[in-house]
Amino acid sequence: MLKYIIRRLLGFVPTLFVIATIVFFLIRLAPGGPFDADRNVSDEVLRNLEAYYRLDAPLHEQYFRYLWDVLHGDLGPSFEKPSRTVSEWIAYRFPVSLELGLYGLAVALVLGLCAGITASLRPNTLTDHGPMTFAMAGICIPNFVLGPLLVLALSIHLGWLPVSGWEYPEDKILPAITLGVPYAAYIARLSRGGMLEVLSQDFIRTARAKGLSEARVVLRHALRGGIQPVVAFLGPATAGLITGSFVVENIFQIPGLGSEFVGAALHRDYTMILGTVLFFAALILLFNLLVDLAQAWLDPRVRYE
Amino acid sequence: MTRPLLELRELRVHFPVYAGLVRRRLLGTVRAVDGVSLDVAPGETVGLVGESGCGKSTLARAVVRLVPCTGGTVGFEGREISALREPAFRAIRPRLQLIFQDPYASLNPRMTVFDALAEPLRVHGLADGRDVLRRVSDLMELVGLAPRFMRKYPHEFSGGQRQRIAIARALALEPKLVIADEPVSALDVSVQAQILNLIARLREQMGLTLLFIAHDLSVVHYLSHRIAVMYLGRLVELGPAGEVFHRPRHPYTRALISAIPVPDPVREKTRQRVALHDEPASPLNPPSGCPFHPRCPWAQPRCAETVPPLESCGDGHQAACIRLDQM
Amino acid sequence: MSDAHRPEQDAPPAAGERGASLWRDALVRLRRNHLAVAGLVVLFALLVVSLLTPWIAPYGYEEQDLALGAVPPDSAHWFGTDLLGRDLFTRVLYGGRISLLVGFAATGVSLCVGVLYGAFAGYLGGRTDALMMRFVDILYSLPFVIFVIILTVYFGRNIVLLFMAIGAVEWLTMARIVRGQVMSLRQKEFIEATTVMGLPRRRVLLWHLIPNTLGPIIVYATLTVPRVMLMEAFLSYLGLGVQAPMSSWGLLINEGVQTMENRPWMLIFPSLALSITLFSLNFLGDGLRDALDVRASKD
Amino acid sequence: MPLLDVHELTTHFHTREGVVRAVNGVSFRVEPGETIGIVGESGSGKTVASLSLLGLIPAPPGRIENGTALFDGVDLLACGPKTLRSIRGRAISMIFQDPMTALNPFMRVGDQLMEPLQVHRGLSRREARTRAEEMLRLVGIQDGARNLSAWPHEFSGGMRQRVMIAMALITRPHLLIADEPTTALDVTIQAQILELLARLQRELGMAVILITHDLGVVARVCRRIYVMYAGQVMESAATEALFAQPRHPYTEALLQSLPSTHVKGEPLHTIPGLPPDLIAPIAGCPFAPRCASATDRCTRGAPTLRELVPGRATACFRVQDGEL
Repeated sequence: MLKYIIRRLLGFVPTLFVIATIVFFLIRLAPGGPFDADRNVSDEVLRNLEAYYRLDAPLHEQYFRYLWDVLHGDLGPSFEKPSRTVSEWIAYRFPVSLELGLYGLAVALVLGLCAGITASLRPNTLTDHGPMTFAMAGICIPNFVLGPLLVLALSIHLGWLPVSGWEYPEDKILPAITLGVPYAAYIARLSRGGMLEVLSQDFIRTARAKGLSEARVVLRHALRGGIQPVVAFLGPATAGLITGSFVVENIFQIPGLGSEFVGAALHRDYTMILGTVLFFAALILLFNLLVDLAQAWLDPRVRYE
Repeated sequence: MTRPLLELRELRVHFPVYAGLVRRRLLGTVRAVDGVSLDVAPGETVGLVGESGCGKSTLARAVVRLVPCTGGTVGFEGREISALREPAFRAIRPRLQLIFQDPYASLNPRMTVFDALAEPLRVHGLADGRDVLRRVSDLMELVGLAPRFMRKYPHEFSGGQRQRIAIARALALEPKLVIADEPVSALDVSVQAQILNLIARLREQMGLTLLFIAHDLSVVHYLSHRIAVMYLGRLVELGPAGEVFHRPRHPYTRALISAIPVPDPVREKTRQRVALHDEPASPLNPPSGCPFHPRCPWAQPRCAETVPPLESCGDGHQAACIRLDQM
Repeated sequence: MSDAHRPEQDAPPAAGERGASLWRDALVRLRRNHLAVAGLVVLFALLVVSLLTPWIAPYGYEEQDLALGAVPPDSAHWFGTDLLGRDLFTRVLYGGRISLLVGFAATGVSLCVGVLYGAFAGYLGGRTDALMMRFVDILYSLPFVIFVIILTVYFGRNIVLLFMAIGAVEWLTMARIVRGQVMSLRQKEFIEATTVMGLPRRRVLLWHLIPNTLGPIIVYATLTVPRVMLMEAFLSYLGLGVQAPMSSWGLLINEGVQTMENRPWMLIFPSLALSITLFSLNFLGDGLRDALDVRASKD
Repeated sequence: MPLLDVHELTTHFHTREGVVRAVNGVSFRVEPGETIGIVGESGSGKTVASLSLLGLIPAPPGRIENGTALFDGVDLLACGPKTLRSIRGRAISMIFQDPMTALNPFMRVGDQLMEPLQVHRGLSRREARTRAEEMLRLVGIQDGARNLSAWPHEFSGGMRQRVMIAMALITRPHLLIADEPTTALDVTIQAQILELLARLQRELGMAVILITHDLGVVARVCRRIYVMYAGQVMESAATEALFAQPRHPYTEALLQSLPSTHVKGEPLHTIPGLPPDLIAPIAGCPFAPRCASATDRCTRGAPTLRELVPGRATACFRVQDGEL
């Protein structure tokens, strides 16, 4: 097991290398540069800036330098916001995104699993169609519509919750719901499908033939297999929750890493883009590893040795 | 004595087994077929029996090259075909056909019966134009299906009917040798009898040579001239059908025959049975010496030492047991 | 009862001489699914409306009436007007053209790339397949949203091009599905039978493999369209997609959000249009999945 | 008094394509401690009948339309789900055809084995564990402690079927329903499992219903046999009598189509045609279209199972009237 984990961790290195390469050349070959916006900069200042950020060297040299720095854990300085290095920006902004993502995940899991499992117990009845209609709505209403609607209803009209901010516990309720609902919808559908599949299998009939109560059949015999699709989905979902929170951060004015990244992309902040991409990619790899381990733990037939 | 149509010499099919997801690592080798020599004369039907995992299906697949052989040779119509490259082999394929076990999986679900039967005819230039329609009708008649149903799809037929279609498809190419890989084991008893009769009839009508594979010895006995018994990748007994069925020499064959429940309660309740303990070893890790010795009621310590070769015990009957003289 | 020499001629259990293919069966099943049929009807109507937009839109899409400003829906402006006095109904119609175009263009590209890549990898197998799939794995760990944002840097000016580019990176799941299908088909006896019959490879690929992978491909494509449309709306919402004065549903929603307290119609109508389209596509996709009996594939 | 008395059991499936009449008025009896066999080809309704008894058919679409099944004074078809649960796995156990799918792949063998004891007898884990180990030894699996913590996928098919048997018998039920218990196994393993079932049946003194398509298997193990076709019982008789002289054309044809009962070189007897489609209602005898002895009357009215002599019944007009 440990050997497997170490092997997987080592496998991250080439993957990240390929990603760094793709993204490096992609953004460097894109039209525009980091200092285009500042029209009043004189040529001399521009040259100095470029020299300072080593932008005057040939591209391949910059590439190898960058890799060298990354290998030493240095993601470089930020062009746009020189007050901190990229690493420092990530360390400063990411905890907020992480926190938001985890709340969103909690909402998604609790809502999604409850709805999906309830629906699977009596397929094609009201208790199935009800939650599943909500799930479909959750998938079809984008969160940049849902968020404002929630704000409109709960904050502006009823005044129960704050409109925006990220300080007090009550600030965090609406963003977590807005972020979590689409994922809850997916999880509901996946867990319903997974449970239906497991419940139709022979070993469930065996369990019933043993005279077990329905609750025991569902909880002890079906659940473990039924939530497999959800677990498989958790890798991409967690990554999406933590990296894809731009919209929610935007709506509720939350100082997370997502909005930082969009700004960096607009301003061609090369190091910032690369740094966040690498960081997010590493996170995704890590989550996928965790998901694989969870699947192995849930399903004894999956073996890694 | 005519030259055999099919000659297998020390045929071996070994599969490497890998483990690990990231870096694949060789775990071991499955010796699915481990040195089988067998001849099938023109017009003869040889039955090949054995339990699941003994390698009988792999052997069939190796002969028609669905899996590569890792050792030994296959001779067909007097020439060695195992060394041929694929384009040259393709010219032989029409004469060497395989009927699959599962009639539900062996027909393309999106092609009508007509398409399925016309395809091999057209591809190999055996018929064209209006001729195709006539040939397809003939083939359907031949296997006992009404030609007016040729525009139907496989899922609209029953299991037995699908197996008829599959047989017709194999016969469309006018093969010399047909290998039937458990053609009736997925079917019900009453349907099984229909298909067995059909195969027997076609064999006479078309002068087919047949390698008939099954796990049911009574089915094999009914159809075959000679029977070969396989255990863990090796032949353990080979001989005339009646001899093998009524006077088995190898302990495994004896056990196999005595394990078949006979639909005759009087005989069932009185006859002696060879009880085997345990289950077959894994072909990934076969036992030393005679592959059957861990389950054999007559085993001696020396059975674990050497692999016994097939030895003659009269009248073309051979068995691979070091205690053959005492059996 | 011995009949060895008289071939018996059985009728198949389902009588009738002309067969019903699996496609026909699927169509019958789909027609029983009312939600899917409704989705199909709505989509068809949307398609017709977007094609005819220049003729049926009551106003020009850039036609401003600054004096009027933003008014709620009335008989002259069914969906109301925006801050510049532009007719919202007209804007939603034109926005729909862009959103649908983008959705189908990107899906088309992703379909081509994904099917070819997946079929190739699955058919070749072995080392090539392992290498090709390793590359897919690597791209999978690239945060997709981020990748798309980088693409906007390139193609920000041309929305259709941008979405063809998005299609070109959104093929990963499609490739995996197709590869999985091809791999499992190769194990099937009817594909092995083509080898035994000595059929040429091209024929096997065209007549046996591809027709049998079509079901999952259709289903997945139907579900890709709404995802891409959502992605467009999301980019437009961030200000990275369609540029004014062009409109798309995402852009209109963005404008609506900014004034939702006082002019809720500006948020509600474009959101409704987008959501109804997404509903229709998803219901149709679900219906097809059931009708074609495709195993649930995760995305 | 019989242990189980099933009368006129009728189970239909209400599907979109129509009503599938899987079981149509099946009656049979099991005396304490005896082994009966239910034989039939696929689609004959033998499995649905046994699942109906324990309330295990998927509902919807399945529905028990009619019938009674008295077991120990309780009507299994009419009692509530709670009563049925207390009978399942305690007084009546069941084993299934495919040992590869019948065990829960997500639970250790021991946990599954101990479950009936914990649920029905309220034993503690430790007591249950000891009993489970004993039970494994009884079905011929040594090294109980290690095997209890193994996963099902680590076992071969034969071993899994042994585990299934241990699990079914761990509560010492009065009746075991074995639904094609050896169909998925090789013959040598089948022989072992049948031997094991026969031994346990003697030792534990339970009754067994053996459901199979294999006439050889019933000949070996059962005292009485019911032959099913198209959801009905066609013939019932003591084993020896049935094989010595079948009294229904279907049974006769079935026996004759076996390769093992046949003279080599002659064509096998076959039953022409196909089993009936159970969705379309059948007017007369369901076997009539395939029957060589059928007359007009056979397609007009449906024969019922009638006793010829005590313990011997057939559902054929012509046999009942002494014409055959």
